[in-house]
Amino acid sequence: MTATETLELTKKDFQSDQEVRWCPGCGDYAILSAVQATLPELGLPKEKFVVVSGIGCSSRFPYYMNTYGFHSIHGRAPAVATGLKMTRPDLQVWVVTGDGDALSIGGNHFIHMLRRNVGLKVMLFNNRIYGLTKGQYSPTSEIGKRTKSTPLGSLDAPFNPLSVALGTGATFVARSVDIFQPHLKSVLKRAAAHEGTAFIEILQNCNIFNDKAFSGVTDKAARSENALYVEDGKPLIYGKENRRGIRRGPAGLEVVELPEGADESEIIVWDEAVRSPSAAFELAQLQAPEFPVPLGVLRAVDRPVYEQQVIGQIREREEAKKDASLESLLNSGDTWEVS
Amino acid sequence: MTATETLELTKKDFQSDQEVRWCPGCGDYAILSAVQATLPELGLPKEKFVVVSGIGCSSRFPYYMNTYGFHSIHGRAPAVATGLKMTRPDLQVWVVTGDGDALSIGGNHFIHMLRRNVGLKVMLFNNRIYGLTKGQYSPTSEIGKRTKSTPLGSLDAPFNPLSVALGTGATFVARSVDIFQPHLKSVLKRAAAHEGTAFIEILQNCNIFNDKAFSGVTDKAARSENALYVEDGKPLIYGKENRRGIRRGPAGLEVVELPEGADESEIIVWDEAVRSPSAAFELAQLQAPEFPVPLGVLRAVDRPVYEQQVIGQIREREEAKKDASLESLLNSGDTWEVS
Amino acid sequence: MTLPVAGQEAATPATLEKISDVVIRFAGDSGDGMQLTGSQFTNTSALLGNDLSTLPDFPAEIRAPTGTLAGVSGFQVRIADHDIHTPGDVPDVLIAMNPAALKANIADLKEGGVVIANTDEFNVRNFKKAGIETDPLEDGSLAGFRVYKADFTTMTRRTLEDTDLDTRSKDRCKNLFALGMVYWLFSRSIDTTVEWLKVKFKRKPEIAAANIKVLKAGWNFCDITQLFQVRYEVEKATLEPGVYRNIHGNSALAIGLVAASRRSGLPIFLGAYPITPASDVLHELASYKEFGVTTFQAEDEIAAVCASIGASYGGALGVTCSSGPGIALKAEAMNLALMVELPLVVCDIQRGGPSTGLPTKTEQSDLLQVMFGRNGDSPVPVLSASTPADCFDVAMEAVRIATTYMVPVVLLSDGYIANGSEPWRIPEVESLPDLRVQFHEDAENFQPYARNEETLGRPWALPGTPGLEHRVGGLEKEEGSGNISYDPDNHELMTHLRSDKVKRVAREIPDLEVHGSPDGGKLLILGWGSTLGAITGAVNDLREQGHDVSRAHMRYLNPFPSNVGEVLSRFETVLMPEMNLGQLSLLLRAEYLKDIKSYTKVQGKPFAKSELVAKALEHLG
Amino acid sequence: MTLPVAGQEAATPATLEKISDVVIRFAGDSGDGMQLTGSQFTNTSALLGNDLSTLPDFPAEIRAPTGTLAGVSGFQVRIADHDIHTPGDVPDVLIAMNPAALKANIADLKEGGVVIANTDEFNVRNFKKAGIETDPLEDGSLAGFRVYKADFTTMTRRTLEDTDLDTRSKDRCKNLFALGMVYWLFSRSIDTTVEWLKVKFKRKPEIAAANIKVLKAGWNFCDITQLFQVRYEVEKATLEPGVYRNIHGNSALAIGLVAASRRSGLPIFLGAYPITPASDVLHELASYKEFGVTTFQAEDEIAAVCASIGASYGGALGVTCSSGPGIALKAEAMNLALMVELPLVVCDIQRGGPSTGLPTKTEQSDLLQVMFGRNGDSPVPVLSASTPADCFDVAMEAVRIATTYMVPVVLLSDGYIANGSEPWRIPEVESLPDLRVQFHEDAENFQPYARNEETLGRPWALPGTPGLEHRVGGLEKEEGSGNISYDPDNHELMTHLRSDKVKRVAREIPDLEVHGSPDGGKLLILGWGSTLGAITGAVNDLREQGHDVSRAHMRYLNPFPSNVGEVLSRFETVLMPEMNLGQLSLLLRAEYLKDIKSYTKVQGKPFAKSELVAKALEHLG
Ligand SMILES: Cc1ncc(C[n+]2csc(CCOP(=O)(O)OP(=O)(O)O)c2C)c(N)n1
Ligand SMILES: Cc1ncc(C[n+]2csc(CCOP(=O)(O)OP(=O)(O)O)c2C)c(N)n1
Ligand code: SF4
Ligand code: SF4
Ligand SMILES: [Mg+2]
Ligand SMILES: [Mg+2]
Repeated sequence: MTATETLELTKKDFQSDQEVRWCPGCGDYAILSAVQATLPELGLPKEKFVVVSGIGCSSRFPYYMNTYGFHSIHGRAPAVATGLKMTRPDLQVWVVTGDGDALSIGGNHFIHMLRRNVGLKVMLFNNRIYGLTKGQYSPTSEIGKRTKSTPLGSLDAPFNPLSVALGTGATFVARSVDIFQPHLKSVLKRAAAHEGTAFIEILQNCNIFNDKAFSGVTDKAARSENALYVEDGKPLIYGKENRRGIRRGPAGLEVVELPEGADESEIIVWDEAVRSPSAAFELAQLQAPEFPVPLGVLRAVDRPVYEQQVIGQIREREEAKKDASLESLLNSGDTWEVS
Repeated sequence: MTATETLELTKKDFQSDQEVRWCPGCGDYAILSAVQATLPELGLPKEKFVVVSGIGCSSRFPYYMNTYGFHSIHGRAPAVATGLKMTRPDLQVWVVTGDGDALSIGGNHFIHMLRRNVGLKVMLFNNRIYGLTKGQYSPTSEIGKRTKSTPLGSLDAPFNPLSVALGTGATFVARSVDIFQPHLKSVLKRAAAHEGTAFIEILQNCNIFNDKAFSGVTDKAARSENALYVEDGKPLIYGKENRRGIRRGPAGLEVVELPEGADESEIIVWDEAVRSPSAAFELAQLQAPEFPVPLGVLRAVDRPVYEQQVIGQIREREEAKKDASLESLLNSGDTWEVS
Repeated sequence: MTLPVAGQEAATPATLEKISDVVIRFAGDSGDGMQLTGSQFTNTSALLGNDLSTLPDFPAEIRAPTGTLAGVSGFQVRIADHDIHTPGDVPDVLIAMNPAALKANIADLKEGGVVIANTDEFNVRNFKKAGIETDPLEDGSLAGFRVYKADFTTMTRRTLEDTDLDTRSKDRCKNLFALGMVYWLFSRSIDTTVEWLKVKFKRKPEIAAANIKVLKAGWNFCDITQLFQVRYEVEKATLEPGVYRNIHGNSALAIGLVAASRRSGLPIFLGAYPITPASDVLHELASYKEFGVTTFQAEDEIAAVCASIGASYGGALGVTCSSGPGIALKAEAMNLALMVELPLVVCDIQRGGPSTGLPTKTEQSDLLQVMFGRNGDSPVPVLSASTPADCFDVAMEAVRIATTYMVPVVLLSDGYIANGSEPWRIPEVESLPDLRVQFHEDAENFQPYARNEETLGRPWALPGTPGLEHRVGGLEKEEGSGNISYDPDNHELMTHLRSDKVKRVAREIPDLEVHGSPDGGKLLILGWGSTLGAITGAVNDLREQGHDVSRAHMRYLNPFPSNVGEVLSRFETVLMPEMNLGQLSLLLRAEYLKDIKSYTKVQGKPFAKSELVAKALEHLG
Repeated sequence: MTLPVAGQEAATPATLEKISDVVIRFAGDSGDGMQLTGSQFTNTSALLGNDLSTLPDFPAEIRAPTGTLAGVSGFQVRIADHDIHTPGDVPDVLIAMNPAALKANIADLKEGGVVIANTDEFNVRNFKKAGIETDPLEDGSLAGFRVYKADFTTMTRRTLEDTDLDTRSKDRCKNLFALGMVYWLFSRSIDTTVEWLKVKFKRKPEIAAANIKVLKAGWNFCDITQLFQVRYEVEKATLEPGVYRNIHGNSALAIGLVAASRRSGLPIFLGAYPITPASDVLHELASYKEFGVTTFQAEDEIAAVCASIGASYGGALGVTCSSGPGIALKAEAMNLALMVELPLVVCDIQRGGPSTGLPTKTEQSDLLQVMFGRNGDSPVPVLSASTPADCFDVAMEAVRIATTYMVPVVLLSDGYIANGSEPWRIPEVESLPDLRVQFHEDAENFQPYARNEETLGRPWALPGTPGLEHRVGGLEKEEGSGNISYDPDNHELMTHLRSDKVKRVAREIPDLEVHGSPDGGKLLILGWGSTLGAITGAVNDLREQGHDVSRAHMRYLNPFPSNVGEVLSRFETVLMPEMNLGQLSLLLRAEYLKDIKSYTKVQGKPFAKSELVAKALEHLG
């Protein structure tokens, strides 16, 4: 590949010939579009991309990408992708998963991928519902949700995907929204550049089974009121005309009103790269309506990348034992000759 | 049962007739002893206790308890126990698991049990190794660990069990040490009294495959130097002659030296019951040698208990539909008669 | 039925004609409400007393792009004035809501059959979506059929002209227009559907009103225009006297479990993880909390079955329900239940495999998985349901065996049974089997692995019972004490006991019944599960034609009824149709060394009666 | 061997006697180092050129309480001057380190056999732990045996009197004292063990020195005291010329995989989760990083197999390895590999089941699980290894089939093979099969599900190859394009293709070979897997006695070699011994309708030759 070649890639190059089969209005379309628009800009030839998914509406994603794709089984995409990336570090591997796929059946692979820091880009389409199986509550559904499987309301407290990720020691933790296209694209680019596991929770509307689940941040009005765009090195300021900020009070984070000309020195200036995950964890707890909804990259730190370490051990060993041959292996240990 | 009866229970009543088959010197003995000493004091008759375990050295535990016991399959104890507790809330169910059992193969059930807040008492025997399969590294083993499966040293960053638990929204999170008997017993008692999921990480020595893994806090000298006993309402003070404390600095928690007569007002006074898990999460990050090792109950908050809610819905519905009969169910919907 | 050929032009008043049997298929876009339309026609017919059988067919996507072939959703219903067993091989009538629906279904339609098409949708844009070059309504390709056209959409909009609904909402009513037409054609009243709409849209009366209006409009349209020259009537079937309802397989299964709970005194605990086509069992049971039912939507299938085992350990009736891929995940835990010898019912609603396969299609290909898909020698009883209503009985029987023998039992159903429906004669509660169980309570000489001499079951001793404290687990147990045992002879003994226990079930299950020539003959068609209807139809036809063909249907797949070997030996040829590559056939061949002829169909859809007739004739030579 | 009876008292110089075959069992506490002692004796004998076979046997607990029956660990080795096939039915010599070891093993000892006991441990405390009332060395219960006593512990301590070691460390050397004695008794030099100790304790020279000292002391003790009147010698076996090494089954498997990697040019990726008795494959492969091997200790078995599939997708040789319970968990993902048609090797080192079962014992009871334990019709090739060294060849063959047919292949081994060892003639590298594979690279008309006409395999097209971008997954695929397809006929076609692909393997595998009377006869003993040794021994004995008995052993369990039906038809009776309830027997009966006589043993341990002889004689009438 040469730089010129890659420069010629366009969004169209990433669209496959398969008919897109999500419900009209589904948030998945917007995410697909953002990804198809972002990948051409990464300077990699098309054949170097692989999209690995589990099962769910969201997991149909690979079929629509004109890249290599693997639609695996429910919950197991992180494991499939881990094996692939460990042996093929040259590929850029994107994992697409849903809130059920990643956090219900796939919860274990999800947390282990994060602790290992495998070089994967992970998009969790969180619609707080099981879409493909037609609307049961998911591990991110709010308590009291009435669904087919919970006619009187669900009783399980939901996971906060960001908290779960931070609890495992994740090195890159971000959140964006299906229809916030420029924001989503910028987060995707950040993820692409991160070397370890880059985890993005994408709030996604399922207009059939859980419409407006995120209207508290996606509605026109709510958006300007409740979206807190977290940016490295910038203060945590949000709301209409940036009139609110987040500071640390004696009992934890607090919202402060910032009238024109107010003193902003108390407002937390975000540092995505602190070693301890505590600050990001604290920020991730914020929820509407009491608090704004943090969006953007909450945490991005460098930690040794799993497959690089694994391959490093192999290369080192190959180097140290250059004369290892199949013959020497077969003949290792105590041998004797019969003639 | 009458109070008198239960008062008569002794440690011996909880010892089964099965030969204890751990390696001589194993930390599991101390934990068994602490549990057998604690249960008689809980005011419950013996038949009300059930111990459910997975697979591992630690998971042999039920055989040695003269209570009901279920030695299930690897990683699944939380799921088995959840089904039991949901239908039999009258039982006090203890889950025994290992670092491999709970955090490797059983990771998913572990995190879901915690988010649901099922009324189970969970003891995770963390020896940072797979004991029963003779010494492979576990998800809590430190990086670089040389084991049979990692002859050149392990590469996976370990989980911090407390962080994982807090990331899921756990309501009771504690840590103790196999051989710190009075401390362990007091934590067990606290767990017994907690209504939701009570999670205790117990640092346990595997003298065969991972001896002295916790010597940084268990050795005589280290103990007085590095054990930070976290207690509700008390300041975070530790070390020889209580000469050190933990305060919040601009970049997170800090150790301060406290010479005789020093001002202790900056030292954090622990509150185990704050709604946000952030403070506990921050504390859980502390690790020797830079920091002390927090022991005790880091978090204990009330949240609706899963099985109570589940049963509540059923009872409510039974109440509301008192006249529900099998006959009415069979005949529900549109029916017609053929004569 | 054979609809008399009639010109579309003539406007003479329609004559009423009695027919005994008709197959109707509603086909349209996933968004067109075909399942609802079909169900309404079914219910109305059921209440009229017809015998009936239904076959829904929907795409795997929630909503594939409108107008495409992938998005076509169908619902076939057969109604008759006599006892029928299948939804029919070929439709007599096809309602096509758009060109894709026509294209996807026309090949199945009976020669000379009726097409009712919504002409509004037959335009170039939709032809393109459906991959059609020219208008099939005009290009002569439907020459062999009788085609009736109506502008459903236009008519619907016109009917609702003076309502406040937006166009989209109006257009959503157009299936009711079609339904109205079909009601008219088959001389049914619209009343049942009117009542149903009122209840369904209780909170949206304007929607209810609009739908009812359009339904009537469809009916009236036929009445006024005399589009059809003939109207048909299908009379009541002469069913056994009793009270009936129309029931789907998954509903019957759920209700059967509740009935078993009531008759046993054990509360149900269902641990499940959603999966097509099993999810409805979870949904339905979740709505029966008033019967003390606990449903637990677990984090995965493993947790689901493990929680059910935990519940059984505590004295509840542990049940888990899934489809093929989920059952695969439950294997290890099913073995735990087998080893700790606790009752458990595992329902497998089979779908097209392997792997994710064809999630919305039907198949019988999990039999060998449930028989053998566990490490070690690990036999479990396996039962299968053969019709939607049969699920009720099989569910109760599964519970009976599980609690009597202290063993996990597998119940096989499939997508065809699960989503299909048929009239069900509602049983009297008192006539249902008594499933009461006795928990062990006597502490004297208590042995957790002592055995009942008859059943070889061990005592069910619940935690909480004073004096019975004991331990169970997945390691080999010493017979009697239940302590861990590594003794070689004990392992052999226990292995045989676990196997014998399952074999004992054969002692008390009914013999395999032969229909046709019970004393034997030329050809036996042997089936299991949802092939029952097609086989029954085929054998009836063949016998009417004078052929020496019999049939038998197996409900018990492990163990086999005691007389099976003997039955097989009575027939020159045994033909076994299966929707798999010959799985039960393999088991029977191994057991009886009889050269069973396997006839396989792995297309994600049931056998047609005609296919079976043809194959049988081959063997009859 | 028959050791001549000799009084213990006499102190005349020992005579040297040649024997052709002896079975020795070392037994002691888990902490006594019996595995090490046995292995050393084995290695020394191997280097001397004996043929040999070993059978370790250890408790499931890491370290059960010392002195108890549960804690007894054993190692049996048979050495011979001729070709042998099993570690022997009954030991001739038993080394008992304590009363529990004696009690647990004495029943197996040959009548008149030799017991060498460590009298230091024969005290009241240990009798109690072992559940013994009186001293067996004194109470006459060993009357039928020749008992030699020595104070191993005292002697060891005395030997190490002037070293700085603490008592515990000294006592740890006492197994070397025993080993020294046995070396003396069988006229072997201690040199190999001395060298080995020096290497093993390179970093702890004082430990090495102590062990060597004690080893010599044991040898000298016999030499000086003339405890034994006779010394024995077992001469070299006349093996095929070549270079040999002693090899364990799991080692041979690991090395075979590395060889396959080298011969195919594909890097190995092993995804595994530890489990007895499969873990050693992971351990061993983890130490072969210089061969480009990647090992991944996953979070569970599901992740392990999924990661291996991911690696295969990327062009590596994906392998996963487990035992029964772990294999159960891999079922769903194995089906994914089958559906996406990627190579994968799944090794199942079988152990006693079901559920957790008997983790450290052997069994052949996963055959039906690996054949059928997946949803849908999902055939995969299944191979089995029959001896430790055979694992090497079978591993290469599994890789060949997986990459040629683009299919997951199951390789069955078992605990007996995995932990047992035998001399292995090391092959020349050039003689190993050429396994080179061709990745697809041509973008023109690329079809991911186009098929090779011979093998029906699809092209292996790696991500990263320009122009071959395509999607795979678990939903049914359209033949050729690989796009999702719900078409009924396509599903049937693909189902048959997946099945035919596996059947095609039969075209090129060797015929089943009959040893004995190839043209047929009275009795054929048909086996598979680790029963080979016992069957071979039994058939040899029977034929020597003049019986018309033949044997054949199946390596390919799916598909069967083409001539199997024909072979079966040539024998009046076919007897099939299996360490399960008759699993392969079931498959053969179903396929060939031959009344195979199943002979089952489910005791967690291999058949004894004598058992097979007895059973065969029953059938010979
Ligand atoms: C082993 C297994 N269990 C269950 C299913 C059924 N299933 C498919 S997708 C899904 C959940 C989908 O939810 P989510 O991951 O949130 O994705 P979404 O459809 O909402 O995008 C389930 C339960 C399956 N395919 N495989
Ligand atoms: C399905 C399955 N996979 C693997 C095993 C093997 N196994 C048993 S225990 C264990 C790990 C034990 O480690 P841990 O949970 O830390 O317990 P410990 O022995 O250290 O107390 C493993 C891998 C098993 N029994 N079942
Ligand atoms: S069901 Fe929901 S998530 Fe799935 S495609 Fe439709 S709108 Fe999207
Ligand atoms: S191996 Fe370790 S954890 Fe297991 S019993 Fe022995 S000392 Fe304890
Ligand atoms: Mg979702
Ligand atoms: Mg451990």
